[in-house]
Amino acid sequence: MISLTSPVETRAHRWPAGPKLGGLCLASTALFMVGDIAVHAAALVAVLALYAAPGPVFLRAGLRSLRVVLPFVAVLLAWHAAAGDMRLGLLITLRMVTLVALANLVTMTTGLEDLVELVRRLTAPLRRLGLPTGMLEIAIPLVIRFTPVLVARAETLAEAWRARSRRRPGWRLILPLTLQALDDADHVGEALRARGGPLGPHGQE
Amino acid sequence: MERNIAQIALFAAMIAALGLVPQITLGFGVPITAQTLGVMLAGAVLGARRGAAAAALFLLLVALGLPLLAGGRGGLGAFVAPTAGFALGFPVAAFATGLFVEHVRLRSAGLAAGLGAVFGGIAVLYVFGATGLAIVAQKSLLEAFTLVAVFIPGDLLKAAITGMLVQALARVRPQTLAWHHQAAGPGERRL
Amino acid sequence: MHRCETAQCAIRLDDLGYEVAGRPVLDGVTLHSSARRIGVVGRNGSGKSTLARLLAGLIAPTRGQLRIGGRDVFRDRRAALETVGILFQNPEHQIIFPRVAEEIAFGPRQQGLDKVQTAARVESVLRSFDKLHWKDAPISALSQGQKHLVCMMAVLAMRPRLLILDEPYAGLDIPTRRQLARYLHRIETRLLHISHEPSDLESCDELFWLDRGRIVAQGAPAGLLPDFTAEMIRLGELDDIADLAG
Amino acid sequence: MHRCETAQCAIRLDDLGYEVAGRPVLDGVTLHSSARRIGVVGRNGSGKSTLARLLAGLIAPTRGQLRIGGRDVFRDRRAALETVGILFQNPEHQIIFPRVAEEIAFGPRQQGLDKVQTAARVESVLRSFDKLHWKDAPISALSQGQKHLVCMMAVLAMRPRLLILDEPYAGLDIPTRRQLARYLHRIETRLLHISHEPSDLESCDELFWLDRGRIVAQGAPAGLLPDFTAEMIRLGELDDIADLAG
Ligand SMILES: Nc1ncnc2c1ncn2[C@@H]1O[C@H](COP(=O)(O)OP(=O)(O)OP(=O)(O)O)[C@@H](O)[C@H]1O
Ligand SMILES: Nc1ncnc2c1ncn2[C@@H]1O[C@H](COP(=O)(O)OP(=O)(O)OP(=O)(O)O)[C@@H](O)[C@H]1O
Ligand SMILES: O=C(O)CCCC[C@@H]1SC[C@@H]2NC(=O)N[C@@H]21
Ligand SMILES: [Mg+2]
Ligand SMILES: [Mg+2]
Repeated sequence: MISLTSPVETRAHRWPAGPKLGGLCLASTALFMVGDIAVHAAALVAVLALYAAPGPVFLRAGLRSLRVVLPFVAVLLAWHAAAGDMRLGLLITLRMVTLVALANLVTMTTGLEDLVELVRRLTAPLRRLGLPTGMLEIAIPLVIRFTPVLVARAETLAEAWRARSRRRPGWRLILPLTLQALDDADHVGEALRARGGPLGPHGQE
Repeated sequence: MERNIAQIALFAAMIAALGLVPQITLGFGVPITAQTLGVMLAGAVLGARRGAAAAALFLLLVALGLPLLAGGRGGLGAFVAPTAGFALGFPVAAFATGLFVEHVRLRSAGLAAGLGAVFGGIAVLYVFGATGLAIVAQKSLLEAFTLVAVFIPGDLLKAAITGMLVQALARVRPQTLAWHHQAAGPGERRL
Repeated sequence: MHRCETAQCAIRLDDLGYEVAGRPVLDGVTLHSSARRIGVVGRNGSGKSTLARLLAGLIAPTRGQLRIGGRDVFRDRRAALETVGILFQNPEHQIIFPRVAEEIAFGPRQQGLDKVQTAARVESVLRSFDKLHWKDAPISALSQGQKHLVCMMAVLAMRPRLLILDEPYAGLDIPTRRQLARYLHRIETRLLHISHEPSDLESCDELFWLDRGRIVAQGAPAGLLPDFTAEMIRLGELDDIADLAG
Repeated sequence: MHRCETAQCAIRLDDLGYEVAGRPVLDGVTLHSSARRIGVVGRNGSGKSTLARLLAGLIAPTRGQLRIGGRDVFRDRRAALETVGILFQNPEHQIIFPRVAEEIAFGPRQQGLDKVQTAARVESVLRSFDKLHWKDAPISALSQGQKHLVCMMAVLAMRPRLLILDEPYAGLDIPTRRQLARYLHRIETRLLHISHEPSDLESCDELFWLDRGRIVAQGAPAGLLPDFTAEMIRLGELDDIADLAG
C-alpha cells in the first residue's frame, strides 16, 4: 500500500519535500476542522484534478492505490445509512478519501530520500542536544521498506504453500511469517552495517 | 545496534501492515483494528524499550502523512480524532507489555506474553483511549469507559494470539526473545 | 527424443502470454514436449522463472493455454499436486517451516499420507542424501547451499511426475551436484530443468532457448547449446563495462 | 604473488575462530595475504560465507584476531566502510531499499558524499553496466540475476579497497559474468572471491581451500585447483544418493 510510487515523473517530484508535507499537514488539519459537506466535495474534486494533471497513467496508478479505502467507505456509509445519519456518513467518508488521496499524492511524488532529508532537518535541533536522531533517517525508510516486504513475504509464503498443498494456508502461516520477518530484520541489520548503517552521512560535519 | 534498528522498524511495519486487515468501525468512530495486536507483539517480543520505540516510530510515520492507520488514515488529522487517545497510547502500551514480560517471571513465555498483553495492550491502553474519547467526544470518563468496553472481547483474543505466537517463538527461536532467558534446548543444536 | 509412455505428463503450451502491469514477461510461447528431460536456457530476466511458476500452476497465464498431461494445473490444484513439483530458484522463497523435518514432511502430508508414512518418507529422503542428522536442525542455521538441498529433498519427497527445477545447481557444490545429477538421471520422473548455464543442460533430451519472453530456438542440446554458448560469449565481448569514473 | 604497495589493505587473520551455540563454524583460521586477487574455495557449509561476514566486520570472531590493512573492521566501522565492501551470497539479504537508485545511493551517501555527488556516482555505475533504464525500477520486479547485478553495482559504487564477493557468479548469465570478470580484472580494488566452483577462481593470485571451518590448503590456483577438483569429483563419485524407497 505504501510502496506508492508514481509510474511517471511529475513536476511535483522536483518540488521540495518540506512544503509538500507542510501543505499536507495543513490541509489534513483544515479538513478536520471543517464540517461542511460542500467544502469536502470541492476538496475531493480538487484533489482528483491534481491526480489527473500529470496524465492518465498517473491518474490510473493513483486511483488504484485509493482502492484500499473503498471497503472502509462502504462500511461507513452502510453504518450511517442504518443509523439514519447519512449526512455525517458522507462527510466522514469524503474527508477520509480526500485525506488519503492527498497523503498518497504527496507520497507518490516525493522520493524517499527527500522525505528522510526532511526529517533530518527537522530533527537537527534534537541532534544538537545529543539525541541519536541519525537512526531515524535509517528507521523511516526501513519501515517503508518493510511494510510492502511483509505483504510480499506473505504472498511468497502462500505461493510456497500452494506449490505443495491444495488446502488454504490461513492462520498456519502466521508463525512462519513472523519467523521470516525476524530473519529479514536480521539480514537487513547486517546489510545496513555493511554499508554504513547508523553512522549517518558524515561528510558535512 | 543495526539489528535493533532493523527489528524496531520491522515491528513498526508490522503494526502498519496489520492496519490492512479489514476492520469494523463502530458508530462512535473507533475502529476494531488488528493494529493493537502489532503493538502487543512489539512489546512482548522486543521488550519495553524497543517495543515502545517501534510503536513511536509507527506514529511518527503516521504524522508524516503516510496513510498507515487502520483504514488508510494518516496525517496529523489522526491525532485530533476520537481515536487519538488510543493512537497516542500505543507506545505506552507496548512499553507496559514489555515491562511486564521483563519483570514478571513466569515459566511459560507464552503465558507471560499473553498476560503482559492484557496489562499493556488492554488495561494501560484503555486508560489513554478512554481519556482521549472523553476529551474529543465531550463525554464523562465513565461514559467513555463503558463505550470502549465493547472492544474488550476482541482485544482479549489479540492478547491470546500474542501469547500463542510468543510461546511458539520461544520453542523454535528462543534467541529472538531477549527477555526470555532460557538455555537453548537440545533441539537448538547447530549443524 | 524420448516419448512419454502415456500422454499423462506431456507439456503443452499454446501461445502462452504473461503480463505484469501491461508489460509482457512471456509472449506467445508455444511449447509442446513429451521429452523426459526438457531444458530451458536463457539469459537473466528472459522469463525462465516466470515460465516455471506458470508450469507449476502458481500463477495464471494472461493469454493462451497451458496443459500438463491434459490438465489445467492452475485451476485443478488437486491434480497439479500429484503432477508437478517445483524447486524455487531462491531457497528462501520455498521454505515455510523452521525445521528441516517439518519442511520435508509438509508436501507428502498434504498429498494425503498419514503421519507414520510421512515420517518414513522424510527419513528415507534424508537418509538417501546422507543427511539424517539434519532432521531437527533449524533451517535458518544452514548455509545457502544446504538450504537449497533441503528444498530439493522437500520436492523429491512428493514424488511428482514432472519435476521443475529452477537453477538447481547454482548453489550446490560439485560433489552434491554430481550425485544429484546421477540421481535425477536414474529416477522415472520427467524433468524440466531451467538454467542460464549451458553446461548444466548437456544431458537434456530437448532444449528450449528463451529470450526476452519468447522461444527463439529449440532442439537437441548438441545442436542448440553451441549456438547458445557462442551467442552468449559474443554478447559478453560486446560492450565492456565502462570505467566507473565520475 | 602480488605484494600490496602499502600494507593498508592486507588481510591478517590469526587463529580466528567463530562459534555458534558452542559449535565451531570456523576454527583456528590463520590467513595472511596481500595478494590482489584472493580466492576462497570450499564445499557447501564449509564456512565461506561466515568468513566473508567476519572479514567485512559484520560479526565478531569468538576467538583470535582479524585485521584488514591494520584495522579492526568490527570495532572501527567508519574505517571499515572505506576499506571493505561485501556482496552477499543471497541478493535478497543485501537489498535494503525498494528502488534501484536508492539502493545504490545508500552506501556512497553513508560514506559522506553529498546528494549531487551521490547522484552522479549512481548514474555512472548504472551507465557503466548499461542499465541506466533501471534507475527507478522497483527491485521487487527484477529477476534473481538482475537483483544480483543491482547488489554488485551497489557495492562497486562504494569503491571499497577490498571487495569481498560471495559467490558473485552463481546467479549471473554468461555475458554479464564475462563483462564483470573483465571489469574486476581491470579495477584497482583488491578482491576476495568466494566460490564452490573452481573454474571461477582460475585467475586468482592466491587461493585458500576451506573445509569444515579450517584452511586445509593454500597456494596458487595452478597447484591447488586441480587437487580441489579431483577431490570434489572423488567425493561426488563416492556414495550415491540412494533410491528414495520406503
Ligand atoms: N512481479 C513482477 N513485476 C514486474 N516485472 C516482473 C515481475 N516478475 C518478473 N518480472 C520481469 O520479468 C522478466 C523475467 O523475470 P524472470 O524472473 O522470469 O527471469 P529469469 O529468466 O528467471 O531470470 P534469472 O536468470 O535472473 O533468474 C524480468 O525482466 C523481470 O523484470
Ligand atoms: N546462524 C547460524 N547458526 C548456526 N549455525 C550456523 C549459522 N550460520 C552458519 N552456520 C553453520 O555454519 C556452517 C558454515 O556456514 P556458511 O554459510 O559459512 O557456509 P558456506 O561455506 O558459505 O556454504 P555455501 O556454499 O552453502 O554457501 C554451516 O554448517 C552452517 O550450518
Ligand atoms: O486507528 C486509530 O486511530 C487508533 C486505534 C483505535 C482503536 C482502538 S485500539 C484499542 C481498541 N481495540 C480495538 O480493536 N480498537 C480500539
Ligand atoms: Mg529466474
Ligand atoms: Mg555461503
